[in-house]
Amino acid sequence: MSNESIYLPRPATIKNITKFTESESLFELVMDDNRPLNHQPGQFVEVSIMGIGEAPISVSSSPTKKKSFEICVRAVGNVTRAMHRLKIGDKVGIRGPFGKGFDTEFLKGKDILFIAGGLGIAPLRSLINYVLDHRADYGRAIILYGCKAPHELLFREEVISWRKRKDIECHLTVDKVPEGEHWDHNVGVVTTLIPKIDFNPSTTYAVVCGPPIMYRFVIRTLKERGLAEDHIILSLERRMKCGVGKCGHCQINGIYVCQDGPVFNYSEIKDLPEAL
Amino acid sequence: MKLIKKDEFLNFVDSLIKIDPRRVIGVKSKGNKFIFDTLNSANELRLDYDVTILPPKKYFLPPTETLLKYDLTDKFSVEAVNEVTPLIIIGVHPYDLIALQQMDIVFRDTYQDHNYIRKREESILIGVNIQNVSPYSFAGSMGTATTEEGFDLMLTDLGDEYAIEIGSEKGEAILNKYAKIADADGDTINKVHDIKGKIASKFKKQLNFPPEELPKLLEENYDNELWEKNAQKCLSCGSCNLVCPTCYCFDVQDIVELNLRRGKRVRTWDGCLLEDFAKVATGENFREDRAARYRHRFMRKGKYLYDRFGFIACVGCGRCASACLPDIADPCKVFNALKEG
Amino acid sequence: MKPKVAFFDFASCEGCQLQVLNLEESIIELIEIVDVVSFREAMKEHSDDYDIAFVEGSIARPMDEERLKKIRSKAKILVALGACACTGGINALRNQYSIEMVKKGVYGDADIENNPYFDVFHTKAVDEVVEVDYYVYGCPVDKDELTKVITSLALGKRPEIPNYPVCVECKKEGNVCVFEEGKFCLGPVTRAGCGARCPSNNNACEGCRGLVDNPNINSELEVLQKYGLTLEDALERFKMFCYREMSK
Amino acid sequence: MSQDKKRNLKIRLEHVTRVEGHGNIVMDVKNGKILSVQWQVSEAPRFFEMMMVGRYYHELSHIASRICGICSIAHALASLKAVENALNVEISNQTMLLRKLAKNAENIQSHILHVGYLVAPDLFGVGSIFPLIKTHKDAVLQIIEIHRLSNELSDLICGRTTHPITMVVGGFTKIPTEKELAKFKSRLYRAKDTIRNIADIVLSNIDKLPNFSRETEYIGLISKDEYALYDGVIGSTDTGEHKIEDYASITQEFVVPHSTAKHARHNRSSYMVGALARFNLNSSKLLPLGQEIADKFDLKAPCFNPFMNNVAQLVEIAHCIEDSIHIIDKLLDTGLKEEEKVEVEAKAGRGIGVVEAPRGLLIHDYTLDNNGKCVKANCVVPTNQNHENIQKDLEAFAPTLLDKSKEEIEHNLEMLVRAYDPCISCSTHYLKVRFV
Ligand SMILES: Cc1cc2nc3c(=O)[nH]c(=O)nc-3n(C[C@H](O)[C@H](O)[C@H](O)COP(=O)(O)OP(=O)(O)OC[C@H]3O[C@@H](n4cnc5c(N)ncnc54)[C@H](O)[C@@H]3O)c2cc1C
Ligand code: SF4
Ligand code: SF4
Ligand code: SF4
Repeated sequence: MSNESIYLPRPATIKNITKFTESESLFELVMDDNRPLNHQPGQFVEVSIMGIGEAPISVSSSPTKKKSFEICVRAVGNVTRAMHRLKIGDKVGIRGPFGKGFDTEFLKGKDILFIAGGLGIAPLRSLINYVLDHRADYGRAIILYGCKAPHELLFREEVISWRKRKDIECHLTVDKVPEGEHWDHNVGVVTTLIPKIDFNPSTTYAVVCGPPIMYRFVIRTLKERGLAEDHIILSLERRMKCGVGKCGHCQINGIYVCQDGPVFNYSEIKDLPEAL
Repeated sequence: MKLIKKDEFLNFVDSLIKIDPRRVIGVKSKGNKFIFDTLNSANELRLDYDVTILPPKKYFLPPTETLLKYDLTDKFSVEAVNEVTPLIIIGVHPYDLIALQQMDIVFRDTYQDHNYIRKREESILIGVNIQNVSPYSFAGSMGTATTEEGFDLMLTDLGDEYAIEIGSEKGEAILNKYAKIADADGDTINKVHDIKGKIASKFKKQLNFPPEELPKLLEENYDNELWEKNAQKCLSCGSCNLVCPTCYCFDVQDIVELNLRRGKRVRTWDGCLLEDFAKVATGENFREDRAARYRHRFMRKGKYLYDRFGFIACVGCGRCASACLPDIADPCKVFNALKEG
Repeated sequence: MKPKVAFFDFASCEGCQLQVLNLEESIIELIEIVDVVSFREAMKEHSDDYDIAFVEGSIARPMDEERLKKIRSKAKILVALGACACTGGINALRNQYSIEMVKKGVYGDADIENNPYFDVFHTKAVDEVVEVDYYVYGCPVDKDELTKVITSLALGKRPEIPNYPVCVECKKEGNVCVFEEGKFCLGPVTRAGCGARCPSNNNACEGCRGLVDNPNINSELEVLQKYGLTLEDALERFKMFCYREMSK
Repeated sequence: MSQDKKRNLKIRLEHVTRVEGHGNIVMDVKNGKILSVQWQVSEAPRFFEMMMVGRYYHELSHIASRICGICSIAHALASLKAVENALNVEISNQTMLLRKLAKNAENIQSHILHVGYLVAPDLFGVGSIFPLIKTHKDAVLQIIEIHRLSNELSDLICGRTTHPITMVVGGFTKIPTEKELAKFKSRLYRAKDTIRNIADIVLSNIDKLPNFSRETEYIGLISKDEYALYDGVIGSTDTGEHKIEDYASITQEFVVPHSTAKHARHNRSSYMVGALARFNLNSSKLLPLGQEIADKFDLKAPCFNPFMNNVAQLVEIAHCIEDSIHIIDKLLDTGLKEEEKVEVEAKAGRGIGVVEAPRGLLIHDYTLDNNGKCVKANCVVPTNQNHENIQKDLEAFAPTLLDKSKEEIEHNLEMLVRAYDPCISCSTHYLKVRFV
């Protein structure tokens, strides 16, 4: 192995910025050395803004898109806020990709039920687009996507295009519709969509990502619908300072989110009291 | 095995200080305690110490260490930093040598952390067998009171002279270069063997069961009420983490000079007992309860790292026990209490 | 654009502002990255147009309260500078007595009733009067931390101020714990950021940076007693700099 | 502007800048006559007496230092001396020397801050030191060099530049190493030239300081052995030598309604303390470098021009630099050693501690109970003693300015106040008050 520091980020340039909401934008990045990221859907990169810090962010684009990759960032803290002040042409540092993503080989031939809450759509979109780019390899693709209010919907245009496609099903919901906003779809938390769809538990794998509180309810509802525990795949968030299994922050009991995850099979972690 | 007269040993150390390009570190006294510190003269060495305030990990994973430096006037100009000062560290006890071997495994696992590894590779460790036992230590029952590896040289006090075990070529080389030594005969070898055999029994504090049982014991006691009970007194001060030779968690921060032109990314020691350790930007704290954090440390020591790497990550040095003001951090006491049920 | 910065002082020893001047040569860099538009201790010019206001000192009178509110209304970011501003600091020590007692004790029977200069109330920290965005703790503030806060704000970043106790930094320094030397340290519940200056100088931490967000006071009191203080004396220790937090 | 007999003028200088604390200058002129001119202190009173009462003797110096961030070492020292006086604690020669070193460091720090950062802008006709960084970078860097040196020396001896940590009743919790001290010696040597340069810069602009004199009384510590800063008896240019215990009869304090700070008088209606007072009382004991600087400015005792206080500060910086070198020599000669902790026994008693703070005579007077807790505290701080002298100077100075523009009058009045280097935080610490 080379003597290169595992903490040294490589430069990447912002090619495009799509603003979704006040606090969420999609950044399209190209590595300055033009090497493709070679990530798996579900993996993350450590994004550096020098002088500010570093944050783990899921890659939101499919690896089938080779020349560039995308990350969807919500401004909540130092790095993520600073990210939103950057302009096209600015540079960030990238380390990674890190972690264990979705097993695209294993999922081949399976029906996939994507369940995303809020920003959870970001890592799932990578897999969704991967599946769409290899559509023939996979069974049904059902997307359930919920957010707090209509104006918080991310990837709006892409979601609309998903809804128009015949080869996937896409259902949307919002927690509530504030006055003055318009909404044609379901109202209620994302779990309320599950009973409305029809799937075969033996061939279906649910892929879930959302805020911490969402998991417990979604899992319970899925189990009620007869889905086996090992048919549920989750992506988890924890605090991270290194991304490479050293700093200790992302530990869930004995496992490291940055090494063993962020994607887990529910059956692997269900007995870990700190997981959900 | 070699032999060196004590006054020759002092000459040896003084030559290292004066001639060898590496910096010479040794155990010195500080108040009534001991520390690893730069030696100015061999006379400062206190090889009869019981335990040091901080373990030698501070030289390989420094309390604050620069990982990167960068220039903000450029669009992207970042450079990796690895400040390596080659060291000769004299007087490391076996439990600390074993702890360093554990750290080696962690920092070499999957991703090679060269900031740690290079510092380790560039240094020489001269161990010493324990002469005085710290009242807090229970290394005897952790199997860490003596060691056959992990050192470049290993000293045993024989009265007028030290026996020296050679652990590496590097160790042998400095010995040949700077020391007046003799070969040890069979008698001496037996004597050293004897001395080492007796060290473990000098520890008053003992774990009441073999440490191999720890992973299972901890697993079964995840919900033991002892965690909650002890944690009520926990100050969340992290002292137990920071003084531990096998704790390595760190935080990373960017620090920018006042001119906003240059900056550096540094890592500093962190500890899983500190309140914000597992807190994320959205405000969620994944280990919010004192008891959860308190338990986590013991689980790490006796189970989590064992499951991952195959070693018990407590070497029984007792530093945490002596650093913990409410006196709840002592692994020996906690493990024995769990065992008793 | 360089942020415009102003410094203001209320009841205090001005030692925290002094730390700005104590930046020595770095002041030259400071004025390159920010526009200091008001700093009465050091400059004559004054402007009411500022982005960041550093406020030193605690608030003791209605007239000070008014001045502070005006500052708040003009500042985009308000930073409490030093113990007096952050927690009331040592000035809050007098809050253990009633206003009547303090006034009587100091002014006797003199007629000061209608003189606004003398119209004092219980010392308040800045955030008891207006909203505070960031705190720079310490009596006095630590220069390095002050630098960190200034650079962070200039970069548009939330300054990372520790929420862990002084013991953390004390351990990093490799100090002999002062409890072992018969001293009584508040380090285990006091917010770090000072580099454990007092213990590193063989003195007990007096809590000048205030308490961490979630201090285990009961355990600290037990520790102080275990090492030989009476409960009463242990509680007294906290009054020096943590009067407000302890009276909660 | 020619003198206008009909001139009406209202001056309201709120919060005089470049001084420590909040003070106002108020002047009313009607028909060319000064109706009133007043120095008001508007700083919030801080009631340190109430803070000290009930605290243990070993905490008092740490509370006392918080009276003032600029002269925290002086307050700590006066406090320690008072406690040691009350509890009959002897200090070692080493402790004494280290304390004197700390005292020197603070004197240098405070004076260079005043002359370099607060007064120099007046000499160059700007509002603060900041523009000077561009126009006179060399001079500024030399000022900073002295400032940094003194701060780092305080840091080394006291554990911190502001609010000392290591100085405790009977000794030090931590002492510097000989190596560290030796390093400072060479820096102090270099500083000798630096202070000469700074003095030359001030000298070439000395015409910016108004030429104004008013005879008054000067009070400060005096000693037969040395230029008294750390120890001595009280001296007056009017009445000679007085015992420390008699301080109350010398510093007769009183309260005025327009000020939250106390005023004081002794033999006349007012007196002055501080660098100029010390110079007037002690100039024969100056070390050569101090004398050299005084000669540069032709400063001779007695000097009655308050503006020359700034020059006296420069003289003291030079003196303290040289004295510090001597002290370090003495310490290195005998060798520094960790001393046994002095056993202190708590008991009832009263003690007085005096030192010369940068701004003048400072007295702490404590009464302790059986447990060593403070039952009564009184501090007489320098700026209080100067307030009345500032007032009297204003009254004498203002009439000489009436032919100037309003801005110039304001500027001159401010300069006068600033020359005293008033420390208002100190003066509104508010301890025991007697009304007269
Ligand atoms: C595997 C993984 C994938 C992720 N993917 C994405 C993604 O695709 N998109 C995305 O937007 N995010 C993602 N996140 C979350 C993202 O990493 C965090 O939001 C980010 O690290 C925040 O960094 P920051 O520097 O902006 O915040 P920081 O400023 O560093 O805040 C982080 C920490 O600072 C502290 N803190 C923050 N605010 C405060 C405060 N007000 N007071 C006190 N302390 C505070 C908290 O302790 C918190 O842990 C992912 C996280 C993980 C682990
Ligand atoms: S040292 Fe003791 S009190 Fe401090 S965090 Fe560890 S267990 Fe808690
Ligand atoms: S847990 Fe405690 S006893 Fe065990 S190695 Fe760490 S510090 Fe030593
Ligand atoms: S000296 Fe104080 S801060 Fe340091 S470890 Fe001991 S209790 Fe904590």
